[in-house]
Amino acid sequence: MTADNSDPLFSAADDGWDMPAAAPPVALYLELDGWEGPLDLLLDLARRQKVDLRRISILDLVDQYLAYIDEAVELRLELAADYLVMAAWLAYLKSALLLPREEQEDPSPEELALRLQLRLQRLAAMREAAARLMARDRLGRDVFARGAPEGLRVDRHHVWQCDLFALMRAYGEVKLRTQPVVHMVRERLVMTLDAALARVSAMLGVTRDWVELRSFLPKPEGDTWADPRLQRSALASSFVAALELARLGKAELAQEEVYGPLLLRRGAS
Amino acid sequence: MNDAEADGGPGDLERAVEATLFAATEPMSAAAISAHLGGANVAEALAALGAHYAGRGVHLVERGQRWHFQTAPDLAHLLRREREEPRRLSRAATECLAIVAYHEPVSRAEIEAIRGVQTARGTLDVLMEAGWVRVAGRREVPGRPVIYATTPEFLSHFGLASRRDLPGIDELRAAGLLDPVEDALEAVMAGVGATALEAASPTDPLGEAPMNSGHGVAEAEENA
Amino acid sequence: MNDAEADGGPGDLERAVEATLFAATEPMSAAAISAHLGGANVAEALAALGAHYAGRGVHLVERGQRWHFQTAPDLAHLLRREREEPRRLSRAATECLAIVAYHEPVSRAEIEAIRGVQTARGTLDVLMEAGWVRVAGRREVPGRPVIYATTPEFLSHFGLASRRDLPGIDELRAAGLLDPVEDALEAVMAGVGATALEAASPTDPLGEAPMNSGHGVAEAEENA
Repeated sequence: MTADNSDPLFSAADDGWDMPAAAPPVALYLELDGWEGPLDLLLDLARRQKVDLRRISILDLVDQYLAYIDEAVELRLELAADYLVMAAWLAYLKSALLLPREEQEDPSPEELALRLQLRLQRLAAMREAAARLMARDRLGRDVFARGAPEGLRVDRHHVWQCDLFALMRAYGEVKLRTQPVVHMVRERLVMTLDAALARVSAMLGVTRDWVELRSFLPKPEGDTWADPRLQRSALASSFVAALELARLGKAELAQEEVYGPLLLRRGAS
Repeated sequence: MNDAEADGGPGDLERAVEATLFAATEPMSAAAISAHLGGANVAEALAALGAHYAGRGVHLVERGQRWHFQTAPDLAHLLRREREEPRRLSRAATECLAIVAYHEPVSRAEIEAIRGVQTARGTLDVLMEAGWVRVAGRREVPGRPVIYATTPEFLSHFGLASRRDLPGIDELRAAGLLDPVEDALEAVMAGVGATALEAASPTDPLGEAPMNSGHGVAEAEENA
Repeated sequence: MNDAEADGGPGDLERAVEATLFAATEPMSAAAISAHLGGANVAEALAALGAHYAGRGVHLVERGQRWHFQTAPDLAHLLRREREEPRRLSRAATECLAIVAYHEPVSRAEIEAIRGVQTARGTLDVLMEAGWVRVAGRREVPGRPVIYATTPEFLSHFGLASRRDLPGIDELRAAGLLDPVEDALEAVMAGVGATALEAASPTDPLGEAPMNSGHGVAEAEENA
């Protein structure tokens, strides 16, 4: 741990950063396909500093990344957009870190740098975990299951269940389903038009006052007239009869309002 | 390794032979095992393994000079178990069974005619698997169709001494099993409604119909 | 049976469990073994078998509560097949698998947030095809993203009794490295107050933990 500096995160790299000397840049910089995106490249650069990711200098890391991108551009390598976006963002971060603290905006550059550092730690942790996982004794590579297991078989065998009542009910259902069905049209009680004509004209003969059409209908007291269907039939037939009588001039029809009672009286002639 | 052997535990070579045979996809000759393990002499290891596994659930066996592990013969039944699963007879199968019981012997075509629905072959198979229906020969008519009848197991399962114990049509009707849905509806209507209905149907022709089919069944029963 | 047990030989139930697991084509849970053996309590037999096989060339292991026999790890050099590793995973796939295993259940977006790069659809497909990763429903947040988790086969393949055995998972959790960046950031900021500079100082709680992960990283690098 370096206690010499109040600012271990962003201090200049005085804690073992030997990357430029240790790794000849050309070999590193010629290849771009080796990294899976800017974060991957940043992690690799950070590791070259050979320090705990907790104490890495983000400022140095930014410098390295920008230098890398510059060199790649000089070599006219095609750079993916996300590398350039990261370069722009890091350049902004660097300038913000170098500005006097009073002028910092929200979120502070320190927070942005910390966020980057935390992301690098998490990626590094997962990369390490993956390596340790892959190095385990793996089934089919290091340890083996039985080569020729006999296999287990379970033969399922149904025990069918049914009782006498179910049997009887089933037979009853068959019988019901298949017995011949007789359709019968029942005789309906109706008042024919002729009957209505006779009845209405007979009743008109007596008076010349306006009478509501309904009062021409047979009264429901009679036993056969209790059927509402017969009453509807009588009303319809009586209405048609009234129209017919009006057409012939034997009756006059009046209705004072829409859906109001239909009034009828003997014709003047 | 020597310590382990002194303790009665397996030696390295024995363990290696054990693992090799366990992982092998087919039986291996001693020579093949030896080749796999860099030329070691495996005869002793095989003998030790054979002795070790003799009392266990898996045995090391030699067949035609090739070695492999195999389930102990007295446990072979574990490899193939039978399990009984209770299952309700489907509606179609129950109908089919009832028709066979009342009309036997019947052909498949006759069953379909009575049911008024096509009967899947599987339905009769299920009844035969259950042990309740058997093939009772062929009918001597064109096409010689197979005819079916019930079995003694059918009678014992349903608690019947003989087919004569099957409830007759009158008993079915008394149990309400022959009440058509339409009749029930009509009865409700009539209860609510008025004279018109009564006038319309002084004698309900539908009321007669079950009588006829009732006779039919009675005849079938007598014929049988 | 009693004689055999008195001799230290296996009892009937132990032999039956042994035979069943030898014959099974897939790892079996204790419940499945019990069901196959007519409902016997197999816990003791499994423990006895585990102890018996501990020193042998074949081991009895439990992976994700399912049991199977496999060859002893120290014999790997003898048994390793000559051919290539059956599934050679890309780096992207291994990282993805680690993220799913250590963070499960996890959405694709969360995987991408950690890796800092888009994850090709094929990467997860490869892991699912291998039988190591499965879809584990959807997260009930806007967009209802699909979430992924590992399978029992994953545990079997990598020799893990459960997810708790994932290498280093306790240290990673203690170091907060399995928490999202936002949470860690909040913890750091809240822990120290005004300036983020102090937050990163070695005296804060997060500052201590990473020592471990730092070592871990160094080790991984050496392993690679």
